[in-house]
Amino acid sequence: MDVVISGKNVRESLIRVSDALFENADYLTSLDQKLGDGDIGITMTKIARTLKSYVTEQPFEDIGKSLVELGLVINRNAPSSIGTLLSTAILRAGKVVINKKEISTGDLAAMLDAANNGIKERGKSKLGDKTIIDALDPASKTFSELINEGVNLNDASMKALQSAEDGRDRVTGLESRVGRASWLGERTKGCIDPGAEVFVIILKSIIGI
Amino acid sequence: MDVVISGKNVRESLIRVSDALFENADYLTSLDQKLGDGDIGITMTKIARTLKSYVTEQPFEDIGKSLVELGLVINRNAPSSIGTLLSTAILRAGKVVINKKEISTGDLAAMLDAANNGIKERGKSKLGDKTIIDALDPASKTFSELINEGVNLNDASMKALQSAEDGRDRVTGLESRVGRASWLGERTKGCIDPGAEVFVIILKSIIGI
Amino acid sequence: MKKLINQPENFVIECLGGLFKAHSDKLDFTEDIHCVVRKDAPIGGKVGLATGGGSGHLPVFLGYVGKGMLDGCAVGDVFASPSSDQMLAVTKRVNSGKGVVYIYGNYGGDVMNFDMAAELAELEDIDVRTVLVTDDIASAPPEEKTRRRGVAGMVFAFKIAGAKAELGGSIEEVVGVTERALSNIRTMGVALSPCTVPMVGKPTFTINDDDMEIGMGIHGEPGITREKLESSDRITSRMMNALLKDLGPSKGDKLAVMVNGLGATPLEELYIMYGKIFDLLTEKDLRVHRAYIGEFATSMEMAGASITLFRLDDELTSLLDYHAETPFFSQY
Amino acid sequence: MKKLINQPENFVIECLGGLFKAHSDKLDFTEDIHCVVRKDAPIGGKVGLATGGGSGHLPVFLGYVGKGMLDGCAVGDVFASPSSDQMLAVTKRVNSGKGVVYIYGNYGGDVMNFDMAAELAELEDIDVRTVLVTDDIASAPPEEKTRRRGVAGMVFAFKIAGAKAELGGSIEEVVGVTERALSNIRTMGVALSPCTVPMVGKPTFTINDDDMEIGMGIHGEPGITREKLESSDRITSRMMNALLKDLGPSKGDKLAVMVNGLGATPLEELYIMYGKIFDLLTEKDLRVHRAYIGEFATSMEMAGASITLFRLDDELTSLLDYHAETPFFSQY
Ligand SMILES: Nc1ncnc2c1ncn2[C@@H]1O[C@H](COP(=O)(O)OP(=O)(O)O)[C@@H](O)[C@H]1O
Ligand SMILES: Nc1ncnc2c1ncn2[C@@H]1O[C@H](COP(=O)(O)OP(=O)(O)O)[C@@H](O)[C@H]1O
Ligand SMILES: [Mg+2]
Ligand SMILES: [Mg+2]
Ligand SMILES: [Mg+2]
Ligand SMILES: [Mg+2]
Repeated sequence: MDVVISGKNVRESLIRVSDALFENADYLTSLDQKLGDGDIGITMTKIARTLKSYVTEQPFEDIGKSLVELGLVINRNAPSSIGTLLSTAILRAGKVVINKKEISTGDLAAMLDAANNGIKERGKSKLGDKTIIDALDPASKTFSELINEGVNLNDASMKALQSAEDGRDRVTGLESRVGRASWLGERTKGCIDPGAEVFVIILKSIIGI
Repeated sequence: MDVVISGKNVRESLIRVSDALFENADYLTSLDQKLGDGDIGITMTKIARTLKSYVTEQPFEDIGKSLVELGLVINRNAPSSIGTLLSTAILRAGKVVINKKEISTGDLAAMLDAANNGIKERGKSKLGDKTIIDALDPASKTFSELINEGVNLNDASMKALQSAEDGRDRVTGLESRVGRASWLGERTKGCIDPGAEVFVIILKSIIGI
Repeated sequence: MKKLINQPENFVIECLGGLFKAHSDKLDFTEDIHCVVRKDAPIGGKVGLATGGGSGHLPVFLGYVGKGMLDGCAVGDVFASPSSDQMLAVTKRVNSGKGVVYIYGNYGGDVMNFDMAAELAELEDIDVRTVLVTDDIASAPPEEKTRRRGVAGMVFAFKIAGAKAELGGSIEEVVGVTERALSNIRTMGVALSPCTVPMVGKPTFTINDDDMEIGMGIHGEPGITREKLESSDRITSRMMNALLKDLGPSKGDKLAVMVNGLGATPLEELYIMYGKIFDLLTEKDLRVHRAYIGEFATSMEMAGASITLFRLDDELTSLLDYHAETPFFSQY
Repeated sequence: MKKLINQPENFVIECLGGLFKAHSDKLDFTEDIHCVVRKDAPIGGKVGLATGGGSGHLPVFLGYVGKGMLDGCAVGDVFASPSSDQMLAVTKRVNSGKGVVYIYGNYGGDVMNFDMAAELAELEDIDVRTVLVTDDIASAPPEEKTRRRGVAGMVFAFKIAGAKAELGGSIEEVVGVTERALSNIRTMGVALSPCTVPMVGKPTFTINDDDMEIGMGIHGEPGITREKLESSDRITSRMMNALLKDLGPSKGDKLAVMVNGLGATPLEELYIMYGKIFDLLTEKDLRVHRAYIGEFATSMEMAGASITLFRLDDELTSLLDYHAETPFFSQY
């Protein structure tokens, strides 16, 4: 029997995301200070605040429409690199389920895939550039495959998280090739990419662990 | 028998003044830091350097003419408040003995008086304003009186120095009423006026003690 | 670093508030206060020129909105990109039907947002073209020029594009001449002290009391080397060597020079640098057509300076000489 | 404070060297490099205007030599007066026969030297008049106005005198209108950090990390009170209260406002101050005719700002609006 995810479920998971971003703001900033300009904590706080107020006001009747709107509001409030990429991801994920009051695990897989493609298009970066993509792309692939194979939501999610963490760790030793961090060259080797870490944190809090 | 002062004597005393100003530059700066902008040491170093190079080059054949020229050169090289006043003083003192190859003690008294009046005119300040005047004016008066009374140069000079020191000390407890220090008001009470101290140092080194 | 501010969150809107109180005769905003435009925008028959970027760099970016320069600017938080819909609002307001050219510095957040704005504008039938400023030679080697950051050289790009548009150039012509200008523009900076983003409250980087960072970017991005502070002449010579090597001018070439203070460095020191630059150029038989010495692209209270060289041809010369008038920059 | 300099002793001459390399089309010097004059001086039939003072305040003083402003400036060492014969050389070069007006800040060294220069000039039959700038209300109470220091307000005095002379005013008229302008000009400053005179090598004063000094002069002269740093709005209100009390404008009066950065304070912060100033004036039914926001009279890398209010009548308004063009200041 297929799991069905309601607007209420989506709202609850977004509130968990908001809490997690608030909590991890300083930690993420410390990563961005090594690799970039140290503002990622400010961005995450802005996103967390936006999530909380938007989710509180919105019924998520039409899940897709609400997500598209949420994406736009996030861009307005947090237009840094990672903020813009996350807003693009949410907007693209929303478009996949426009008009839906409930979504299936198949929808979820399609949403993750759309988010992944959206970020790739917007950021023009690829696997191995040491960005959020290196966590998001493998997670999306794992999730889609497993859901396709009929694995249940919980197991598929946990495996996807594992892929995200592996992806994040795989690039830690590499040089950043995109964005501010790329100007640091050699000195980025061994530093965790803050954007990849953001995706892991978001995925964890969506799953609810 | 009257003492006669040669151009050579004048040169020697100016070299002593130069040495004393170099030596006291930091001390004087520390006084000006309390009362003004702390640049009096820079000014004294500039004057000392000017004195040394001018006196080395000039024969002081015509004592008056040399002093007038020296005054002008000092103004060019050290045009701060105290620098300008000292240059005026030297220039005015020089005018009194223009064309003279030797000067008498009476000339010396007239020179000191001219210097005193020159500084008063140029600076438009009066006794009690807590400036160089408060040391120079009483010293000049004492010296003139004693020389007039036939007291010898050495004794008259020592008494004049005593008057200069007393004058400097008399105003230390007062408020500065002129120049930068005047903007400090109350806070100047108890601080030695750097300009008055400069005159004491100069007089001492002219005398040769 | 101590600041004369109120709540850090209000830094940008209060700054913009003051701006509109001071310059309401020349500037206007559209939709929200972060969308700064010429009061007379759109100018009929003229290609629109828009820029955007983070706050904290005045006069960059909004300071170049005005006659003979830009038509509009989307303003972000300190050192942060404005949003795509702010840039879109600016785009719509400055479009007179002849299209809009975006000219801005090559930073990830800005590129993504302005690309989004351009896509959205195109849905509304506005022809948008983008010219990225990548003049900071310290940020990538010549082979990877497109990765370079945009710094003070963007002011020359604004000037050239602004004059060409004002003279009636088509969108292709404006883009073409601005790209040609940029291919002749090189910048390098040196930083002596950091600045503090009001909302962060601590310096963007730390640097020893006797150190300098040669090649540092205007948000405190890493430079080429950090070492003991040297004399102005020595620093200037090193930067000039790097710039001339990258630009490769020929004897007799005509240049414009910008000596730009990053914030705390006094004008006196910029003139000392310029004296040395002039001598070095003269030695190499290069002529200075115009010198711009002052604060054109800052990092709040950072101490340091950048040097920009701009090799001119005849058209670029006459466009550079064309008059301009903004509340922050005028030339007649 | 770290500086981009060479030998401290050469700070001023190297700065002037750079200046003449950059602006040889507009500026010239006479006798020695410290005597800066308009290239076209003397201007036949025009009253000559000269100023002078220490270095370290750019654009003050020499930055205001140019069309519609001053004819010449004698430049001293950092924070020190130029000599009388430097001022005399400037005086001779700018005199066209209609006499020369000295306009400068009320500092002892300058007064003595320029008085000397004036006496010497008179021996050569040049009619010299002096107008002292005493706009800093923090330096003495209203009863002792003549003891006050001259700070940023002098830029308005230069502007008014410059326009009046350019329009053919006689020496009496120039002096008269400049004095009337100055009787309507008041300035007050706040400092957050000190500056360092290159030859001294240590800061001119010390101030705690969380303190400010309200009323401090532009060489670090003592202000009215030193206390904990407050918000920009609060500081601005306090300074405005003091200025308005001293100036005593009536409802409906028209003012020019200058918000002047002392060196390290970013333009953004000056605009935040201006926003508050505008609101406070509007509340009191006072109108702003023109706002000048930027760096006009600095103290090298000092952090802080000053506010100048200038009450205008009809003649002063039209003189203020008159065009001016110097390498550091232009208005059309
Ligand atoms: N073009 C891009 N494509 C994908 N991810 C990117 C891109 N640029 C930046 N990122 C991600 O964003 C993170 C930095 O975000 P942020 O601090 O907002 O950047 P900035 O401050 O430079 O605007 C990086 O760690 C990286 O994961
Ligand atoms: N108008 C004046 N008349 C007499 N002496 C003065 C006058 N102004 C200043 N002085 C003397 O000069 C000293 C300060 O000299 P200086 O440091 O050169 O001043 P500033 O740096 O303000 O130009 C004071 O201590 C005082 O004795
Ligand atoms: Mg960042
Ligand atoms: Mg002094
Ligand atoms: Mg950023
Ligand atoms: Mg002084």
